[in-house]
Amino acid sequence: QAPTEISFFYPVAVGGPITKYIDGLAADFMKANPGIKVNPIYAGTYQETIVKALTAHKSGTPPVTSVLLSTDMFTLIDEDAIVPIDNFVKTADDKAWLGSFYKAFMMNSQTGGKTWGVPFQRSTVVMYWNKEAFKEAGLDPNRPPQTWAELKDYATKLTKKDASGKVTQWGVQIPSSGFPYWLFQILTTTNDAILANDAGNAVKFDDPKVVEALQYWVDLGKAGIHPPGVVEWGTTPKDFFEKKSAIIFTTTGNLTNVKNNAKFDFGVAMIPGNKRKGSPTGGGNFYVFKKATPAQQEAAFRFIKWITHPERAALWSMETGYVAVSEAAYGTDALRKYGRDFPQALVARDQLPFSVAEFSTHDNQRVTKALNDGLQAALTGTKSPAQAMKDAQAEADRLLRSYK
Amino acid sequence: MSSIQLAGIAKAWGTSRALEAIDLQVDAGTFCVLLGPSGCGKSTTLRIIAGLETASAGQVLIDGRDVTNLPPAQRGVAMVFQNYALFPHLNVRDNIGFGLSVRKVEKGEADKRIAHAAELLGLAALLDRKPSQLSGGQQQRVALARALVAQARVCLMDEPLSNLDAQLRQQMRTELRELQQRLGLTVVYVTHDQAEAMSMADQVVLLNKGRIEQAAQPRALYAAPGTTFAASFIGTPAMNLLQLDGGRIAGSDVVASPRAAWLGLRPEAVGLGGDVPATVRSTEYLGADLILHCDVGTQSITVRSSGEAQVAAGERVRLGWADDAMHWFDAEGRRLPA
Amino acid sequence: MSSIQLAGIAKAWGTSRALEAIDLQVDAGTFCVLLGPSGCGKSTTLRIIAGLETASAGQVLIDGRDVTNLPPAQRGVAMVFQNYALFPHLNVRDNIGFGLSVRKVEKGEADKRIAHAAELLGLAALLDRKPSQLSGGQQQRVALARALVAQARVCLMDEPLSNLDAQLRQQMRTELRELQQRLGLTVVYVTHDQAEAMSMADQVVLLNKGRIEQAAQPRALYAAPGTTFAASFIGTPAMNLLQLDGGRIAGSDVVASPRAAWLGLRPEAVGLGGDVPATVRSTEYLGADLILHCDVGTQSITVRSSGEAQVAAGERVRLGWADDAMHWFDAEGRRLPA
Amino acid sequence: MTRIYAWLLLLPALVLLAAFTHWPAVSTVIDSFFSAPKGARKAVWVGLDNYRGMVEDPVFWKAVVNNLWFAGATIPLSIGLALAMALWVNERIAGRTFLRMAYFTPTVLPMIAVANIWLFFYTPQYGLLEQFTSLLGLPPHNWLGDQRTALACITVVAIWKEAGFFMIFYLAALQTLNPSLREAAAIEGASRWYFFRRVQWPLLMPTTLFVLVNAVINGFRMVDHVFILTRGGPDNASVLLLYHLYEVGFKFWDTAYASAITVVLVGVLASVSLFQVFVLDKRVHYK
Amino acid sequence: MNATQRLAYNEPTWLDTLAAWVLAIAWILPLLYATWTAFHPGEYSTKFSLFAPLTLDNFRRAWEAAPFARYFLNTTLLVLMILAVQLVLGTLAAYAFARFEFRGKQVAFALVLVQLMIMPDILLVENYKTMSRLGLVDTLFAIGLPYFASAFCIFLLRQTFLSIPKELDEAARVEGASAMQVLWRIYVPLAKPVYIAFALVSVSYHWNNFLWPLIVTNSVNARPLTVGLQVFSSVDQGVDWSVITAATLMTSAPLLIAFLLFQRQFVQSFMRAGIK
Ligand SMILES: Nc1ncnc2c1ncn2[C@@H]1O[C@H](COP(=O)(O)OP(=O)(O)OP(=O)(O)O)[C@@H](O)[C@H]1O
Ligand SMILES: Nc1ncnc2c1ncn2[C@@H]1O[C@H](COP(=O)(O)OP(=O)(O)OP(=O)(O)O)[C@@H](O)[C@H]1O
Ligand SMILES: [Mg+2]
Ligand SMILES: [Mg+2]
Repeated sequence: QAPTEISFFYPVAVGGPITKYIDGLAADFMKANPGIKVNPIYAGTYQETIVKALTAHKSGTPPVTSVLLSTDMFTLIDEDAIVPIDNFVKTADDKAWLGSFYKAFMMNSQTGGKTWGVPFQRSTVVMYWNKEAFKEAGLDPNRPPQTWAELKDYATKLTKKDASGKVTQWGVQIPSSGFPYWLFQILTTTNDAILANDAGNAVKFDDPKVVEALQYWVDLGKAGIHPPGVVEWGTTPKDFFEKKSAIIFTTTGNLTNVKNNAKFDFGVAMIPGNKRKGSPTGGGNFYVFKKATPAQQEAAFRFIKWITHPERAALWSMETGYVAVSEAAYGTDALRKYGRDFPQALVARDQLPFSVAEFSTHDNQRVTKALNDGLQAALTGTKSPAQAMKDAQAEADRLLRSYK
Repeated sequence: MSSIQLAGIAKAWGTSRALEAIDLQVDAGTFCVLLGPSGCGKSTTLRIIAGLETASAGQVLIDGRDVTNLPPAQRGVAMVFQNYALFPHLNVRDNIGFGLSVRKVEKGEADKRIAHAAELLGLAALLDRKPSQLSGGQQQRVALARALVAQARVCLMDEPLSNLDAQLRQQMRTELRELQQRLGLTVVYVTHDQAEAMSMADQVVLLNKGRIEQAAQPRALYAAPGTTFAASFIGTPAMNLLQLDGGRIAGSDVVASPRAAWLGLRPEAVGLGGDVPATVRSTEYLGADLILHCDVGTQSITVRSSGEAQVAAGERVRLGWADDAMHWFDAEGRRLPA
Repeated sequence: MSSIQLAGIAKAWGTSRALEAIDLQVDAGTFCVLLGPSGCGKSTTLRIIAGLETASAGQVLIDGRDVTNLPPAQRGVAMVFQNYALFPHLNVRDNIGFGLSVRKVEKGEADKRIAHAAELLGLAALLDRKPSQLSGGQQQRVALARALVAQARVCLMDEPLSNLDAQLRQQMRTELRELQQRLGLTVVYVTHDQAEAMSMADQVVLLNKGRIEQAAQPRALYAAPGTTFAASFIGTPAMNLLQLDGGRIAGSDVVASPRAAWLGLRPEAVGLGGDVPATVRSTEYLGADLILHCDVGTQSITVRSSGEAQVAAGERVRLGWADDAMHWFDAEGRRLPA
Repeated sequence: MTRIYAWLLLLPALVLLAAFTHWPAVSTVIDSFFSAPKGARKAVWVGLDNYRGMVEDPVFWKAVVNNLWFAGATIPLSIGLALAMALWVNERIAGRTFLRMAYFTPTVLPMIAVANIWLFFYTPQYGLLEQFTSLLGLPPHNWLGDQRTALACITVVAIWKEAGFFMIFYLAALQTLNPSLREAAAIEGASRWYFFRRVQWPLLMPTTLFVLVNAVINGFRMVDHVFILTRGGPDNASVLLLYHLYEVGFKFWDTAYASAITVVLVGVLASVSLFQVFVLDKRVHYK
Repeated sequence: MNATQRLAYNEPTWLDTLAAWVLAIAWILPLLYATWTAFHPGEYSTKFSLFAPLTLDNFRRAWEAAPFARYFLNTTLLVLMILAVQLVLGTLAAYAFARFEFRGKQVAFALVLVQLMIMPDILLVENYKTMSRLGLVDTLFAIGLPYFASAFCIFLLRQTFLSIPKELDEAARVEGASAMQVLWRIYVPLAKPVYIAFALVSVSYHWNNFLWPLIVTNSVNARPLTVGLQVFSSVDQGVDWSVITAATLMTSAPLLIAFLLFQRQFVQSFMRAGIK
């Protein structure tokens, strides 16, 4: 009997020979499951992968499974492109497997009582700080800021200027290009605001707590301790290495990168809280496509289950810097040893209990863009935070009307 | 060696008529020159014979065979273009052999023919050069060689020498003519240079505004031009055409014929030392000759005298000519019997 | 109206020497023609006078002023280029007025000068046309008009007529010469056509391989060529140069001078009916003339006889010439006194 | 007979053009009158709704305005620079070979990679531009992160990418100009500027026109670098039409609206080039 | 030759030279930066020091990040295939436009020119549908197909063919050549500079083309270089200029070297092509 062939799209969003790892994993899987042939297809960035997947879907030949952003769930459902994972969960073992993932990751994978995605390469936002800079500023290098107030206070002390008054080192830096809403969520979450409901058809941008969070961000810039304007995501780690920023907020996926490139002692910590602690999760889930044959879907399910097995998840986490997706993965010897040698790697895990879903709604990209535009407008000073959020809310309401 | 016949050939582009009912007979093995001013239809006639242009009316016969509707390649003609139309990317050998290779003539045979043609035209040493590395005269010979290797029965040439300088042109004329006679080619040759026509042709066909003005042997044409157009077009300096007014040369007392409207006199037939008083307006020294431009009455007479003559502008001279040197034309420009 | 003087002008590009120590005096208001075969350095000389090329050595003086290091615009020269160098996008008026507008000549004055030049050259009706809408002769006149309006003291021309057809060239020669005399211009004129040089020049400067071969008035040059090169370059058909062998015309019994290596005879100086036996190899009919190519011994003699003569190829004739028609040259080609 | 022959020669090209240009274009026009199919919902006829949506879409108008700015700056500047470059390397200038190569290099480098290098140039604080401006004692600036400068930044990259390409066309044209025109002008005493203004520039007009059309088209299709440098931000300050089209079509999956934008974009470009081919072309011909 | 002897009428001044050089440095700066950064360790990507150690490590990392050997092969095959087909189809079409008279010529030509504006990039979705209908998705052929008929190529060749003296055509016909023989033996060789010039434009365009190849291919077997290059752009971990520049140099090296080696010929081709 001919093997069931499954095509599998995946994006690459971190450095290193990722395609090699994936090919290796697929080969291992095929050795273990001779009846299935996995065909991994590197599809570019996340954005390009979904473009590819949906273009393929629309023309009738989608992949069998694909890793796509967890926030793409609603879009994929609306396009009628994917099937719930529950369809394949039959045995008790399957159920246990599905229940083994961190709750924070499942928030983005479930809606309407169904599970649509399986967490795979997931991350969350954490804070990195430069211990040397702390020392220079007379701060305790081993005690990161815990609250908004402290963050602002520390940042003020950490900001250095040269004789001409030009800033040479910013106190804190929160990137705001590309996907500012995600970074913004570290402020809204800690300010105890949730931006979207579970059904993905209502948002609360004009919630005073949201506006307050944005005000805080804008104020950091106004205080001269955070770079003005929109801060580029891509150069933020470099800014940190170059000591242009003493504290940065970025994904856990940057851990390996920072470890390799920071020429100074650095710390990783949870996001400073305000009303509560918290951070958004991010990254990609596995989805199974509807237009594949049942046999292929079944095979894809086996593959997904295999690849998210704790052993593999632990390995994947260490190789890529992503957060391992289940408690059990952190229980493996390999990851335990890794955590001992490199405790910063465990911060993300510790933060997961407080984490919330990454912002996602129906017509996700459009609604997100409305929010992003508002944020950038406020950060570049063309709109007040309240006005920016009001406008974004109005636009989002208009877009989501039909999903109510 | 073939004869060519045009019967009632006409050509019009839209409403503009380039040729009107041309009838022409070119005998096999003769050299026929189409002569005429710019735009008179020489090239058009030639191109119709070649098949590069289709006639609006009339027939083209080569060797008695009606070729009016055949494509150029099937007419058995070769052609030399005004600017030679050598293929700039091919060397001399390949240029000459182009037609042979197109027609898939067997290699040994082709090489033999190329070598022969190159020999004939003194190109043997140049076979590997590109056209851009040749002088004008050499290019001209290559074009000729290309036309010859085809061993076509008819060779057509459109102002092949007009891009060469005077000396080279002179030399090439002789060579061309010799070659034509040696190979017994039938040549139709276009030029607007009457000296070229006279020195080369067996038959000169003088065209004017799409019509044949006169077709004759060079000597006949020179000796008895049929019209004032022919008279003034042929000969250099051109024939003097003096307007007659009441039987006299206009503006003077010199008596001429009462019947004619024009008196024609060739410059070389007018001599210094006669009884017609004239004033020298200007002179032109050419080494062997001295050309005098003189005024007689209101008319101007050009005189060709020896280069050694010492005549200056402004001088008064007396001119004379023999009786049989006079040509008479009526008011429409047609020749009158003497 | 200015004189031009070249003193020891030399020009080399890298190792190739185009001119070697040219000394030349062109008097004010005269027409000087630089004549010579292709590549002899005519254009280079002209361009050095214009300032478009720098001399490697020597001085250029215009009206006694050393202009060797001045840019072209400050030398007070005008130039007519071989291809006319008309600005294709400007109409005739703007082409003629180009230099005036560069020099910011006041509008009324400029218009007057343009109108005058156009009038002079018969361009008045064409002022609004683009160069592409003009015939070759008209273009030539525009180029001339552009050179004239500048009212430069010196006008330089590089083969201005070589792109025109024979008839037009003839006519333009006369016009140019008349104009030069009327305006009293100093003209340096480049050509490789000896007929042009003879008919136009006050002084012909014959160049050969970057040196002046002979500089003289046309008549002097024709009557007494200084070298075999000058002898053969000037005159058409060219002077016959017969090699002498032991005082006789090589390969024949005809006695000539024992001192000389070459005997020069102009074709028009040789007549039918003398005592030198010859064979006619070929003939060339030109209307007024009949050119005979004859063999005497191993040498070839070209004879210009009247167009009415009836001589055919292969015929045996007897040729004769006057004693003073003979030119003698030594083995190096230098003229020997008679 | 020759007619059939000619059409046979054209056939392969025309078939491919029809299949991959004309037919898709036509079907795009058709799509623009339907709603976007989404999941199980089929496309339905909506008439001009998509176009009405476009009129009301502030980002679309922002993109239009930005694109006009972008095109308005890239077109003259890249052509101007290309011309200057061509004039320079057409002369015997010192280091001519190096200059030609330097100018042409951007054409060969892939935009997708080179945009990241530009990102470094624009980075605040230690970016090359900042290092340079701080040498001059200018205040620091967040070039890409400021609404006022983001568009200018991507414009500069576009000019950089294009000028060398256009230079080649100008250079080719300059080389075909008759050299004696320059000598004629020199004898008349024309300065270089005068000669350029009165002779070279008018004679280069056909080339300018060709380049112009290319520049206009590129002015509306060069977006590779936007993906990396600004993603249209901050707050749409640097969004261009084709980028907006991409977002609408491949991020929002509103393919119907995307079709409507495509139709407008294509309409603009088509009229520009038809204008060139059939109107201007006839006017600037000298030969 | 001393300075005063230079005739000023066509010489660039020192100011021109200065400006030209400043511009050239600015233009080549990205390449200089790429070269610098690619050969030095990461920390020197923003600092320039004479004593920075040299390394090839960035190239190693870039090379390992994707199967570049295969991508190189694919890209090479792709550009050669596209170029070859473009030239063949373009030649035939241009010949028809340049030397045949037939009804509908103007219309057909206008239809061709349409493609100058409606670039295949805009018609991604429709073209993808066509490819999947034809079952060509994920093949090199599919990447090339929409570009096979190039309006630019047809336009350029038509102009060139029109400028070839008609007499050459006629001479060949008198010599007995058929229309195809005339095309192949006269027009094509004479248009060689244009072919070279177009080849340069086409190769550099398709070597660098990105979006369409990305969409229409799935596997390493059909992916070109630029898609591989994308691994380094906009990753979560921020920009790693060392690796990006190494990869950039690596992928553009063949073109750059080719251009450096043949730049004289290329520039001359453009000139002789008289592209205007
Ligand atoms: N393709 C054409 N379309 C329209 N008219 C033409 C065409 N070719 C020639 N003519 C016209 O036909 C007439 C004769 O042209 P032809 O070329 O035969 O003249 P010609 O005697 O060869 O002149 P020239 O000595 O200038 O070559 C001219 O009036 C010319 O304008
Ligand atoms: N720019 C140049 N570089 C090198 N050699 C040159 C240059 N211009 C002319 N020459 C050489 O100098 C010599 C004289 O050239 P010049 O142009 O003066 O000849 P010419 O007498 O005008 O010939 P023609 O009648 O062909 O125009 C020739 O051998 C030519 O090859
Ligand atoms: Mg003609
Ligand atoms: Mg010359």
